[in-house]
Amino acid sequence: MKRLFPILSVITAALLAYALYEAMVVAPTERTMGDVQRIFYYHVPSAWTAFLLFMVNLVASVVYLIRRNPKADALAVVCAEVGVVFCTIVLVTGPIWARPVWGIWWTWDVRLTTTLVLWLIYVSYLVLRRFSDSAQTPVLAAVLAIFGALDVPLVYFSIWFFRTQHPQPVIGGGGSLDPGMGRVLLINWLAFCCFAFLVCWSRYRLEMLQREVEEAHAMESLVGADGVSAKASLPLNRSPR
Amino acid sequence: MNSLWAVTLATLKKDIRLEWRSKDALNSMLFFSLLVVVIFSFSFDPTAEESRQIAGGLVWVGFLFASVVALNQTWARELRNQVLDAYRVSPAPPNSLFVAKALGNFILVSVLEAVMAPLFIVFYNLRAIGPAWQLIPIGVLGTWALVVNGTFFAAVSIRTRSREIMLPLLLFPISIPAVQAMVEATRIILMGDGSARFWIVLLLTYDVVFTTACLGLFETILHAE
Amino acid sequence: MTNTPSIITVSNVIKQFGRFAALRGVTAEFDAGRFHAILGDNGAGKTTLLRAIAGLAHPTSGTISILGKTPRTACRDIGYMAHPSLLYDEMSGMENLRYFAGLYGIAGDDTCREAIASVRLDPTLTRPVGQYSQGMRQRMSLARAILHDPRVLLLDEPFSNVDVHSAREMVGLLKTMRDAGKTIFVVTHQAQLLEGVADEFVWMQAGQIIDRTSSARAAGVGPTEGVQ
Amino acid sequence: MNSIKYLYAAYAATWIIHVFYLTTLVRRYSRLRQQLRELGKK
Repeated sequence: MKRLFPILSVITAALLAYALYEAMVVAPTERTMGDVQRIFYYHVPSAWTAFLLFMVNLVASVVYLIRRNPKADALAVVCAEVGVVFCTIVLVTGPIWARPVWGIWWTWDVRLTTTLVLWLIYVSYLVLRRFSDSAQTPVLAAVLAIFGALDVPLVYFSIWFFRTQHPQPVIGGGGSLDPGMGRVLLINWLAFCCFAFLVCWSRYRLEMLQREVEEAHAMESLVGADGVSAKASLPLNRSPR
Repeated sequence: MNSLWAVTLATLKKDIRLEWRSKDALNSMLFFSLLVVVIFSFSFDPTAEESRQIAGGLVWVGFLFASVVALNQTWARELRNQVLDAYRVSPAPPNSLFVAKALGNFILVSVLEAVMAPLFIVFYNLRAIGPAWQLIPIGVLGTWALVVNGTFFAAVSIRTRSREIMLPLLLFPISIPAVQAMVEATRIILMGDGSARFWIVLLLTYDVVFTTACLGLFETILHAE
Repeated sequence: MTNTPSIITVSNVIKQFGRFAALRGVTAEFDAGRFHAILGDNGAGKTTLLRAIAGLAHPTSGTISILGKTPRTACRDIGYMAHPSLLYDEMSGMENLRYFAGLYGIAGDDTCREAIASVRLDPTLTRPVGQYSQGMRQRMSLARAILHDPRVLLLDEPFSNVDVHSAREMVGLLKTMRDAGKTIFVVTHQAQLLEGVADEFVWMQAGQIIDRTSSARAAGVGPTEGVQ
Repeated sequence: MNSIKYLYAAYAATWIIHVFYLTTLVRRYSRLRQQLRELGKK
């Protein structure tokens, strides 16, 4: 396991570099939008990765509620946090793309807006995790994750219908992708998925370390204050973890 | 099933009686909503034709803010003297507590809307061009949409630090589609601008989905400790 | 009086709140029909242990069984009284009990009236509970806890903030209930009040049970009584 | 077209956000290590 991490890091770095080369050089230039369309190769894979991470978060949350396995909860936190990072990138690169192409920073496009709502939901998820008392946090957060997941399709439909009533500039989509573009997109997605996996792995280890420290603190906290008797009996009853 | 309804009714009756004796939630909410209406009419010129366009939004955002005040009060009563623990150690079904609280809030927020709506109508000189009767199902479904998740997330936020501020932080993102549906439906009817059917169906779906989710998960929340 | 050995079994219970563990591996068996006093300093984990037995707090790890059931499924056998009254201040005693009786599926006022009378209060009092004296409120709270005639009674600090007379009256009530066959747990830091009444004194420190004695004075380790 | 600078801006923004996040992870990690060392000393 320990050896795997650096190997994977090297592979991911190479993959990211290659994907960047593909996106900048190999991919054909889009006719109407020009080079700026290449943002697509970062914007879209980031979005897909974020959605994937949120999906894993949902599954982990459900598993946690059923099994009460702390590892599932740790996985849920990790995916939510890294997902929010990728989601932020989507929301930042989206307007940077929209500005030169349509002359506006933001458009209430279905996908972009759904992503925004998703981002809001998961930010509130992270806020909840921060502000609740630790013993109950995992349960509350898992429940919120389920509510968020139920909300997303409703958000999508409401914005989709809203858009059909209020015509606005149409973003991307439509028409078929140039096969060259599709290939580059997939390569980039693969690269970003590997990258996300690495980040999640590190974050997961960090989470586990943090829990270890908390547990050590908890088991230690009263010993210093209360003197000998508690200390003497501590090793006998200490949990085997 | 029998005890489910018995406990729900008893809890609802108890809540109404307590509210009637203290009236703290009702009074603070009524005054708060009056302030919302007045401030909105200062901020958005009520005489302009454009304010008709956004009136639907104003009404519902006003209700949303006012109901957050109410929802924060819901569980405050149960936390005083830790009475909630007495419920939690009893064999009474958790969902009875949830349904009673949600119904109680529904009544409270409806009263509030009944007071606020005429003020909006007066200040903004509103009249419906579309079928006005449809505002009733929109009002009922929309209020339930706010209240059902509001009651649930108020129960979540009492388990956090700084609980008063947590409720809107959790509730608003989830409520976005419901709020959009209420606002659009109301706007369509006020402007006489086509059919509000899609939005009413969306609201209904939202209500069904989240009522089910709340009933399914409330026990988990109540006993999360 | 049936004396089944160990009505409650607590095994290796840990309750962690973030960087703080209120219980750090508690293992104990408690006999039925006895009066247990749980003693210890503030923060020793007494209240958390009681809440865990009542099913209000889930242990981070470890198990608790009451009559072979989990605390949640055994809830009809448990009466719980906390330091706060667990009553609605705005309602009268009878109104309160009527509501809580409903939660246990008990209909009719007779049970409530009996419960109030058994703690020597007047069922016809119409004053809201918020205007009771502390001693009266504690007794009304006890009436709520024994409403459904539980076999196990868990009480958290029932004597704090009340005058000595009320405290002694409360002890007397609990003694009668123990003699009627109930198993009683009292968390307190006023051990001297229970000397000669409680059958067992359980000493807690730093989230663990450090000693179990039959007299409050015989405690070798543990805090001096009545510190806080 | 001058829009190429938007392309660079977007790519740069992506990596700035990633690097920023990774930095916070590293900082959190070193803080935990520190605490673990202090715990070990006790």
